Amino acid sequence: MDFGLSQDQEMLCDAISRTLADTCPLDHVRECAEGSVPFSDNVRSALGEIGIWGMMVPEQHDGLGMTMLDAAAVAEQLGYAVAPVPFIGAHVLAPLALAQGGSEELKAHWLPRIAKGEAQIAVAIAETVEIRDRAGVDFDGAKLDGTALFALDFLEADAFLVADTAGRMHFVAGDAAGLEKVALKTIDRTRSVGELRFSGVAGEALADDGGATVRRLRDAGRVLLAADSLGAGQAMIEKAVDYAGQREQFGRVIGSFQAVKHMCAEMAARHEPCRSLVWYAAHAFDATPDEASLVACHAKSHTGEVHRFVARTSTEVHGGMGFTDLLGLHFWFKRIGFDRQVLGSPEAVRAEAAALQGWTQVA
Amino acid sequence: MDFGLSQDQEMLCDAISRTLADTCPLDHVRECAEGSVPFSDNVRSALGEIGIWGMMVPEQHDGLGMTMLDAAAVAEQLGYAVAPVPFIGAHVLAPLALAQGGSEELKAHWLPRIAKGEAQIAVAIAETVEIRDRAGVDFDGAKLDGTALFALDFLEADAFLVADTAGRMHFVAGDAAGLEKVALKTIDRTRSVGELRFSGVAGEALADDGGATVRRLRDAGRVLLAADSLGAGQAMIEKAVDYAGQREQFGRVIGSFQAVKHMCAEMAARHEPCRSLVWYAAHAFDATPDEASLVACHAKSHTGEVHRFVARTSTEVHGGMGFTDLLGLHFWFKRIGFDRQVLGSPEAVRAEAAALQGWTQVA
Amino acid sequence: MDLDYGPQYDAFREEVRQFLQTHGHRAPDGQGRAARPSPEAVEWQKLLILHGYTARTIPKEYGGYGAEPDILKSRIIAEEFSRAGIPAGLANQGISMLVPTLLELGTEAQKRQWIEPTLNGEIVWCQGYSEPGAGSDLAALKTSARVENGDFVINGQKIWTSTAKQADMIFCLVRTEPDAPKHGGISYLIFSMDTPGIEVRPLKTMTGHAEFNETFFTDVRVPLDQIVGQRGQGWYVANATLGHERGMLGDPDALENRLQALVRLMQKERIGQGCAMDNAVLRDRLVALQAEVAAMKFNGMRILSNSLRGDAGGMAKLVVKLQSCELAHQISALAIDAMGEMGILYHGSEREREDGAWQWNYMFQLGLIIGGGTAQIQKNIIAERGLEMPREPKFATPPAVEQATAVASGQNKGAA
Amino acid sequence: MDLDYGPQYDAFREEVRQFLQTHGHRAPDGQGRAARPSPEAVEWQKLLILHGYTARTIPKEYGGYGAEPDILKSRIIAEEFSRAGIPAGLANQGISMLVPTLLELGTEAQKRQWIEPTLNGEIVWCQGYSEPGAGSDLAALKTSARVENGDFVINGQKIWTSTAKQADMIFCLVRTEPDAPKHGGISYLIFSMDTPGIEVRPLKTMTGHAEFNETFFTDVRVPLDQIVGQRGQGWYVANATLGHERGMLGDPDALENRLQALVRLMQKERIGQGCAMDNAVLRDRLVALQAEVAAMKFNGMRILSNSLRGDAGGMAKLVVKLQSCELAHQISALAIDAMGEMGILYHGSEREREDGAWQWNYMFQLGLIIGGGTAQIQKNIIAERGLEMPREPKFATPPAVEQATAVASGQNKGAA
Repeated sequence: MDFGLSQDQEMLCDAISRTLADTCPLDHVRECAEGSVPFSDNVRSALGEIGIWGMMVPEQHDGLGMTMLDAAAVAEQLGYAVAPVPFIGAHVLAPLALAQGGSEELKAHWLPRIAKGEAQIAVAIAETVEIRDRAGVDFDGAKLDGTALFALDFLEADAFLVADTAGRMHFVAGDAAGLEKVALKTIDRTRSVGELRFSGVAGEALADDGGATVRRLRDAGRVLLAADSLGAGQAMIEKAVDYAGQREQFGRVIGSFQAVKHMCAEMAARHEPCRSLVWYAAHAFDATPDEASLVACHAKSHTGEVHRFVARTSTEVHGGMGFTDLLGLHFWFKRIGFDRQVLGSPEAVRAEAAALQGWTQVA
Repeated sequence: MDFGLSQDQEMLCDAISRTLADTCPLDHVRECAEGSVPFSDNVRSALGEIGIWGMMVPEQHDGLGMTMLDAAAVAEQLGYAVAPVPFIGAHVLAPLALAQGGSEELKAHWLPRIAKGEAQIAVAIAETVEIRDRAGVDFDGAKLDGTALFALDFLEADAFLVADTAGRMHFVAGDAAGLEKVALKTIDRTRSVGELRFSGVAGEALADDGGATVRRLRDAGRVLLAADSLGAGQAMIEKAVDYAGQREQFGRVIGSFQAVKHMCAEMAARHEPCRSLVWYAAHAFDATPDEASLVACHAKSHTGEVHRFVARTSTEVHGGMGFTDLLGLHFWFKRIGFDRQVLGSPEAVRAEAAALQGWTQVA
Repeated sequence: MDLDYGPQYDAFREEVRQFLQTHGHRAPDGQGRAARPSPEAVEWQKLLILHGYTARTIPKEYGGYGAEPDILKSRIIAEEFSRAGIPAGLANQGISMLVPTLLELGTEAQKRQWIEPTLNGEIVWCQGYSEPGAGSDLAALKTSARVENGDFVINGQKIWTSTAKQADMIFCLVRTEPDAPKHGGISYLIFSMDTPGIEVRPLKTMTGHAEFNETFFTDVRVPLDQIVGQRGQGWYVANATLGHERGMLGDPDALENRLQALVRLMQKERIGQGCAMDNAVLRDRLVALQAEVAAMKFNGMRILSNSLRGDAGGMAKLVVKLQSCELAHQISALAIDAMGEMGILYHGSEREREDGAWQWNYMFQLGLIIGGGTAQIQKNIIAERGLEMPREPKFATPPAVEQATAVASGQNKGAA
Repeated sequence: MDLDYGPQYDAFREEVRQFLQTHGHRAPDGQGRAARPSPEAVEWQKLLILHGYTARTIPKEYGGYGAEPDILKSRIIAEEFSRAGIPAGLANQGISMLVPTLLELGTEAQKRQWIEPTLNGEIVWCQGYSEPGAGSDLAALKTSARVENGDFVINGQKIWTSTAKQADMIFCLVRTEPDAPKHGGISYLIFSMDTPGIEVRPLKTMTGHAEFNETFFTDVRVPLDQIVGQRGQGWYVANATLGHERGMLGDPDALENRLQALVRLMQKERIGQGCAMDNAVLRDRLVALQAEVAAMKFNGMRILSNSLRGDAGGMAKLVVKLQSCELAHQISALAIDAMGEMGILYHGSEREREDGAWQWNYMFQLGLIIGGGTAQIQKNIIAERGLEMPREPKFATPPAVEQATAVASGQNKGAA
């Protein structure tokens, strides 16, 4: 019985944490966020030395074949540092999808490259959660037509994995004929999403498994967005406590005012159980698939709510300074905002959780 | 332009407030609440001298023909004092229903008696909000069959006004053959509700106006429950502030702790705008009938939410003492609980408000 | 992450299940927390001690089972009893608070005299800590014990003495050194509730029931040796055992059980042609609470794992009281809303659901939010101990007032 | 309850409507709050003054219209301009804060020199109150002004100087008596932004835009007579006009307008085959916010009525800032949720809704919750002034620290 991270996982976290502390200070985040492509080559290569780009690639394809809990631990560190690197789409969902349903050729070609950090595949499954703006990609057995929104890790992607309206995944080369790529800009400039427009595009369909792969990708994406939010929320709480311990008003550090203390206490009280929820959800993904979707929903929606509160409250504790760009606190605020909305805002995810339990007549 | 209570209305409030302060101290409330019938003869007769029992009875039937804002001002005072007297059902909804749809005989017989405080008619319209336990009363053109729940001002009622499933009101004598009366006990022992079971009961149908009367009754009932809650909430805030100003812990009055001050401030901040909302809703009932139903919904649901928070927070400020029976704070807590649920809990009322605005396909 | 307990524990779990299958029928029906145990409950208690399913780590010479502490085994026992719906032995204040105190700080004679009959349910205790004027600020207690002719002579009043009516004995904090600093003038006495001068009055709460009492002392004479620890050390005696894992973490599944009850209610409670569960807004609130309950459940597993490693619970543990009490209250609040007008039925009314349990819970859980350290005290603790935020500065006036925000949590029923 | 304004006011309203019909086309397009008024805006402003639709109660000799105060007429003007969607004259800090201050405490020469061109939009002012170290605790400001050869010589830094880039002049709080008690050492100076030694740097906020500036002073020399009020009295000068109904209650319909925009968004925003409004959970949140907006609207009418009677606003007024800012923020939050993934689009993205206004609002409104007295300061004020609860006791250390929780609200952008 050992609930939580193993010693190996804690060592991995420490390594990432140290690497990010060295290579990804706020100034660097700001620089990347203000550029045209947010991804940091420095951070990518430093993290590559730890091997995280191949953590979800099976060992036979030169990866580390690690678990979702490992990935969640990494996502938390990336959120903590608002690290401007591709991860959830390119290094978790993409290898998961390929490993689960890709042809041997696809796997052999792409998985080792993903593991080395030499290839980036963006993943677009937003329409399997909710159809917005009448988006959706139809597959007629040969070609893809339609629109897919919010491909994750979009800019600089070499290829795409996209869900069709029937819930099957397709591999599409980045330079496929008939494919139009439009970057979407969000509040969170440390990550990249984009829109794919298909006009009779030839892709390669992954195995038709009745939507099983898409469901796994959705679960994984939600767990990792929750983990990212967990890290970002942790950072915001620590920053609030630190600031409150230094900032003086009325001749006292503001952290000695009961109102400020209670704001921090409430953040911590709501945040701390999220950690266990996210860990469990990640573990369930690997160990108890039957409950994985439900607990992924819980992790996603609950961290979404808690960290919206944390993001706002931490900003309030920072007062006017928190509202400025100067401290850069808003990078975390926006990262949390991104995590909350992507792959379903809390209401949408809770509705799905209810349907999973048979609580809704109309799912 | 004068938003708020007129001088006359303020004088009426003062008179009621003084009368209740004299005749309805906490000990008396407790005594009534612990009896088999909560209604206080003393308080009834003292308030009768001010004339409030006939305030909503038209002048030609010996009443005062006052407005809903007058009634709301009275309801607020009754809530403030947790006064154990019949009011919303017997002295507002009943005369409204009779005046609007009753035969001349009914009006001539009952309205003057209501005005004198000599007759009490309970009113049952709960099923026009939501059907619970498959209740509902069917009218076959001659007889009534079925069940009506939550008749307001039930105990000691001489007669009943009940809505059928088609939205028409019926007058039923208290001793009608086939009528079974079952008292319901609620958390709030300062008021009385009950269940009516009809087996082929002969009543007297009020005018068939396509549900207009029922809708007016529902609006009026909601405004007055909101007003009652407003008064009870006001009392709970004042009690919290008073207690916090006296109770010492750690060598200070607890009201000097910022956490306690902020609890009180938050109660006041959320409570105070409710007053204007309730006043406006009452005024709209008389002056702008087109918007009356919507704003009655807002008053009911919003006070329901705000005062659940106030009831809980005031109790917390009182600490252990608030949890005991000793201070009697719970009489207000429970009065607020009653006001929140009766004629629709906030979710149900908000759904109705959405439907009124055409925001729901399924109303 | 390894959620298996391992084979030796699986065997132990099997043993517990066997026991429950074989003997479960002998368990008494649900016994009120405040009641004196019935003869059946006492028999059941003795059987549980014999098998090591309660009083497990208390030495044999004091009437316990004498096993080495093993958190997982304790957890398995709690899980299996909870799953079977069978009461897991007595859980009164004598067993949870007095016995650990005596084990740690009692004299050998005290241990031999009091522990075994307490464990067996033959002696029922009540706790005399809080006073009307000493709630959150427990150390401000005023009940006095002056020394006169070889006795303490006690005068004053305690409150929240939940089992005082049934109790044989009381463990009680009294002020023996009126001139000492606030925390230094308190002693921890134990004495019979039959001692002349004690009056117990039921204390009715907002629920309408008298779940507690007030206890009054008028010249109550207690021999000087009925003290645990030294004179003036009572504050520390009372606090010494608070850090313990008292009988583990309580019922680990209480929140989950309440949530499941709410799910059943919402599926059963009819609105029009459908049920409360069909209402998307109520359902959304339910799922949000379900996620929170899940988070608290896994948080409990994390605390358990930390304990196994010998780690203190840290922040994960500091937040449990605040979050669990609030969550339980919110579960009841949703139940009331799901019932609509039916939600206010109480006092054994016609059509009342589940004997009014949801309203009772809604109110009693508010009491729990207040009791045992109010939510405000909990937040102070989380901020100061968990986040290491600064204490409030000391005040200029009155000069002698001590700042004692770090009130021992878990005891003082009275609150801010 | 009488919501009619009465016949004489109906006539006035008709007059305003006529004016707007006749002249409305001459109004400039929406002008940014921080911008220097365009020539069209200046012309429009002069026309409004001429008709008494702005600067209405300011004496004619100082460039105003010179009417007696009439709250209802002011309200009617605001209502009709808002309904017509036509800007109701300039509303910059010079007009809303400096002009009332000069009228109350300026010398005759100062009034004649500054008020008229300020009203006409010919002189743009900025406000120099808050500093990085003086937010909630504004009186802790450190920008110094020592006297040297007949000048004040100013050194220090101000923050949240929103129009500093465009401003001709600044009204500024500086510390002239460093040895006086905190509140007693401050003076209120006015000087040109062209004075050598002033540097203005744009201050970018979390929204990604620079809605504010920082302003730095290095040996800025200001003649001694450019002071309003006496030396050392600046704190009271700045606070003297805060109680005024500055330009009435702001736009009375701002919350209602935001809510209506949200309604339109939810009706328009598609989810699958339907729209966001079809989602019962989102709709429930919308109706709850609608009820709150209604409450705040009627609360505003109550405050207006109280003013007409000469009553101070009391609690109804004290709660406005806290509740309105929170409500505006919640409206934006719901809009973002209703948009789902679309809700995070920003920075002029493809598919962005309404130019990212909802996200901008969500963040900027958080700034408003913090600015002008944080929510915590607002709650202190409600508790202490509104509920007459006790102030916090004074602290023992450091001995010289002043307790000044009653910070003037409405000014200090920087916060706890």
